[in-house]
Amino acid sequence: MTQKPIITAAEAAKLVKDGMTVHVGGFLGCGSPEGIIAALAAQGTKNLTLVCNDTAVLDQKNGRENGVSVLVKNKQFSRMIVSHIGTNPETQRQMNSGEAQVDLVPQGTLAERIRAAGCGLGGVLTPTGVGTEVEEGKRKLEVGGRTYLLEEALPGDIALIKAKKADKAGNLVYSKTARNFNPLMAMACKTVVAEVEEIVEIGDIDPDAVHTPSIFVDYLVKA
Amino acid sequence: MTQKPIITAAEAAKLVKDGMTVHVGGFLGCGSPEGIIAALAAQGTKNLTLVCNDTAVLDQKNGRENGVSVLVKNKQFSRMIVSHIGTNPETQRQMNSGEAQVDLVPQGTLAERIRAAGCGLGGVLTPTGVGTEVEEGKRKLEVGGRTYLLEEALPGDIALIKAKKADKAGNLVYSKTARNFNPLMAMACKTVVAEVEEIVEIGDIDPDAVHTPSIFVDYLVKA
Amino acid sequence: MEYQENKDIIAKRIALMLKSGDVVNLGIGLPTLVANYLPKDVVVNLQSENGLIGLGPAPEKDKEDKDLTNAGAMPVTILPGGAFFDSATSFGIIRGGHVDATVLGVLEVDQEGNLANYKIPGKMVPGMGGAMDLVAGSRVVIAATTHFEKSGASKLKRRCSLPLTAAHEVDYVVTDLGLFHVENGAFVLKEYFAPYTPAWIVEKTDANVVIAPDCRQFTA
Amino acid sequence: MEYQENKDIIAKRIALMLKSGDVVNLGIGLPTLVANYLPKDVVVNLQSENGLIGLGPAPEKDKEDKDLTNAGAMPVTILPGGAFFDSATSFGIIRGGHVDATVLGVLEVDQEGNLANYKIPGKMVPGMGGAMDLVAGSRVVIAATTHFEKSGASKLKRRCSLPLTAAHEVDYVVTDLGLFHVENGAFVLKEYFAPYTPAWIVEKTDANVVIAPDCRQFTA
Repeated sequence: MTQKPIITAAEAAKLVKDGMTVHVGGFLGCGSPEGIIAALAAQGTKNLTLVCNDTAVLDQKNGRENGVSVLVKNKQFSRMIVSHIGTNPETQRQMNSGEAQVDLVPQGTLAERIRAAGCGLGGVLTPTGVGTEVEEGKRKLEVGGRTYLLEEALPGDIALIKAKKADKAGNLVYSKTARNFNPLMAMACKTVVAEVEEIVEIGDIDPDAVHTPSIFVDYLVKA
Repeated sequence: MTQKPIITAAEAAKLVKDGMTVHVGGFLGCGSPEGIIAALAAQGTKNLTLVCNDTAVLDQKNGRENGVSVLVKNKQFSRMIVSHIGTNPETQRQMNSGEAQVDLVPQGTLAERIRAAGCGLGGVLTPTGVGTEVEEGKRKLEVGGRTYLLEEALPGDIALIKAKKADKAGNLVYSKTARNFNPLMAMACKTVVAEVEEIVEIGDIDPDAVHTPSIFVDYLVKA
Repeated sequence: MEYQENKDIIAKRIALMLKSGDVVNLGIGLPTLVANYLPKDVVVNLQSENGLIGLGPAPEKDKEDKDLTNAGAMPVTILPGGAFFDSATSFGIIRGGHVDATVLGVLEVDQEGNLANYKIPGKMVPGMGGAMDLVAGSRVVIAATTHFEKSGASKLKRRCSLPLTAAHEVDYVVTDLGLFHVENGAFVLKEYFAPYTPAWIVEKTDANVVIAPDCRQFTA
Repeated sequence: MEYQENKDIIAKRIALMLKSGDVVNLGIGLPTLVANYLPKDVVVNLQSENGLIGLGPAPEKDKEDKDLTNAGAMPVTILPGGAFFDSATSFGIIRGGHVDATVLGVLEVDQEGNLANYKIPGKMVPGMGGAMDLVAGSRVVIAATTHFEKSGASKLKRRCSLPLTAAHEVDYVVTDLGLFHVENGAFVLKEYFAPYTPAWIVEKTDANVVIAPDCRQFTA
């Protein structure tokens, strides 16, 4: 297998251009690529569309901040497609003031829409959201007598993900609940940058234990 | 975690009743639950609907037979939903003579239909088959200017699958390309029986290395 | 009779609804308390939608693992025999009917089984997170809630006024007054908790409450 | 000029179309030969749709692993850095555009880029296996085929008469006469293989063949 370039967090941030759709791994900050996020904050790129489970934790009282919350604070997102913003009051403020568009998507629907993009599916039929505000503007289809919403694929320009370990070919292994959306986003974006805690030699990861095959990963960043 | 019953292949076969839809793992016999299949052949249950990648290998000249081919030979299937029958001339004969109904499904579509059943999705939109005979009778939808076929979920009554290793709770680890459809079928059926080469204690499998979580598995059979 | 909020009895009663081997998702807050009241011989498989089955107790102080949290971002542990998975598989488990019971809090629940718990327009919009999938996908949905709001209004409604989390999906409502089964447009009172009486519960609830023929008192 | 079937030149020419790092799926039969002609400095990632990336050469005799086969059920090996996955992920890779090139055999291919290779009604119905997904999903689809049937008819057609594997998906056709790019309803001849000449190829092919302005001879 060919080797993947190992770049710095700052170099990774440079791959993110104004106006791009950026998928960022992590669940309330657990499993987020903190190094690349910090570099992207320093770089200041604006007008991004975020795809992420949530807008992470911004708790200024207790000094607790993680994940993409710094990018929200910097107003680097003009749009956020997420399932939860309850732990980041700044997202809520920007939504209410109209400074940013926030699209709230059920978490399982978000996961499937990202996966669909990665797997070349136009979308999936989910029962989630039927009879709620979520169904507004969506096609409804009956299958086997049950009603489903058509939820469309959600691809991205670049995925910023976090793994525990990579080999130099780019095979990834995640740790515990830090896995979450990371493997899905790795399939769904044109460019994929993985921040990893450890880089091992090709052949050091059991092919049965690989979570994300190397072919999805374009660049590695050492955390 | 609670333990799962360890039963014999013959006891597993008894769970399969006349007229059931049976998902059987394996790709041309690689990763098929041979012990349970042999018991089901001995039991002789008829009128089954098979969901499987293929009808395995039946090469009487070279004495090569594996996977579900013995069940085809026994005429235990009245219907087979598979992607490939080219290595089993008996399937082709039964199809041509009208003894059995054979539905040929593109392999990736079959995988997604099984996964959809396991994941509570009504179906998926795939570009595969557009403009071919496969589109006949199916709904076509446009997403983002591209045409997709709606392919519906394909659930089963019982899954007969094969894994390398299980712990007593039912967590499964597959080996190499013997993985194939097995993890998908484990999610898609009301009852799941896994034939495994090795049964280890609870706690002996790294939770990050589990391929099929225990909650999907109802019974274990020692191969 | 005077109402006294009592979250413990809600958690205690729900704990008795779960069976060994059940896959269970407990929402944040009150539902989490259910785990404390499981009978010793009942071993349930707790699922956390951020990607694990086999959720264990909180770790000891300084034993926290940054890579091991629950859906509320709190440090947790995993029991032997547990497993981790990605978010698509996690919600495949949920949406696919592999979760036997989900227990979650409510803002409002109505006699049609509609549930509202994710949004108060113009006021609180945290997002639905995994709640919509959990309510739509779980085999049994148990709403766990104190019976009354601070204002004194009952949270059990004729019709939810807030945006719904899911329509017609709630099976049981357990409050600090009793256990209700939702059927045919009514909250059917199956059990009442002392000191409250069925008649008092019917009177104080602004919804269609029907006393089950076999309604009985439950004592924790 | 007399036609002489030559599968090697097809495989040799296709091998030069692949770049280091490409993810490539080679169909059973003639396409498999392509791997034998890759330049030493070109490292491609071979995918096998039954669930692996990093396909290696056949194992030595008696080193076969029953759990490690290719999509044709033949024993194979995996290279260091390879990975295994289930069938949904495997076809996610294929359908999702993560396969840079797929090389597969044909029964018929037409000037509209339609491909037929899975069924001869009433005669041979092996099933499409993974072919429909591979042709619909891969970035570049390369049809590898001898130019003529045994009957002498060209396999390159104006319009396929057999059931299609996929519509309008073929990008290149490489035969033992030359390399064609499919564009605007024509087989555009980009390269011809000696001893055949462009004029002869046009004459012998029962389809719209256009000689590219920069058409050149390819010598293996």
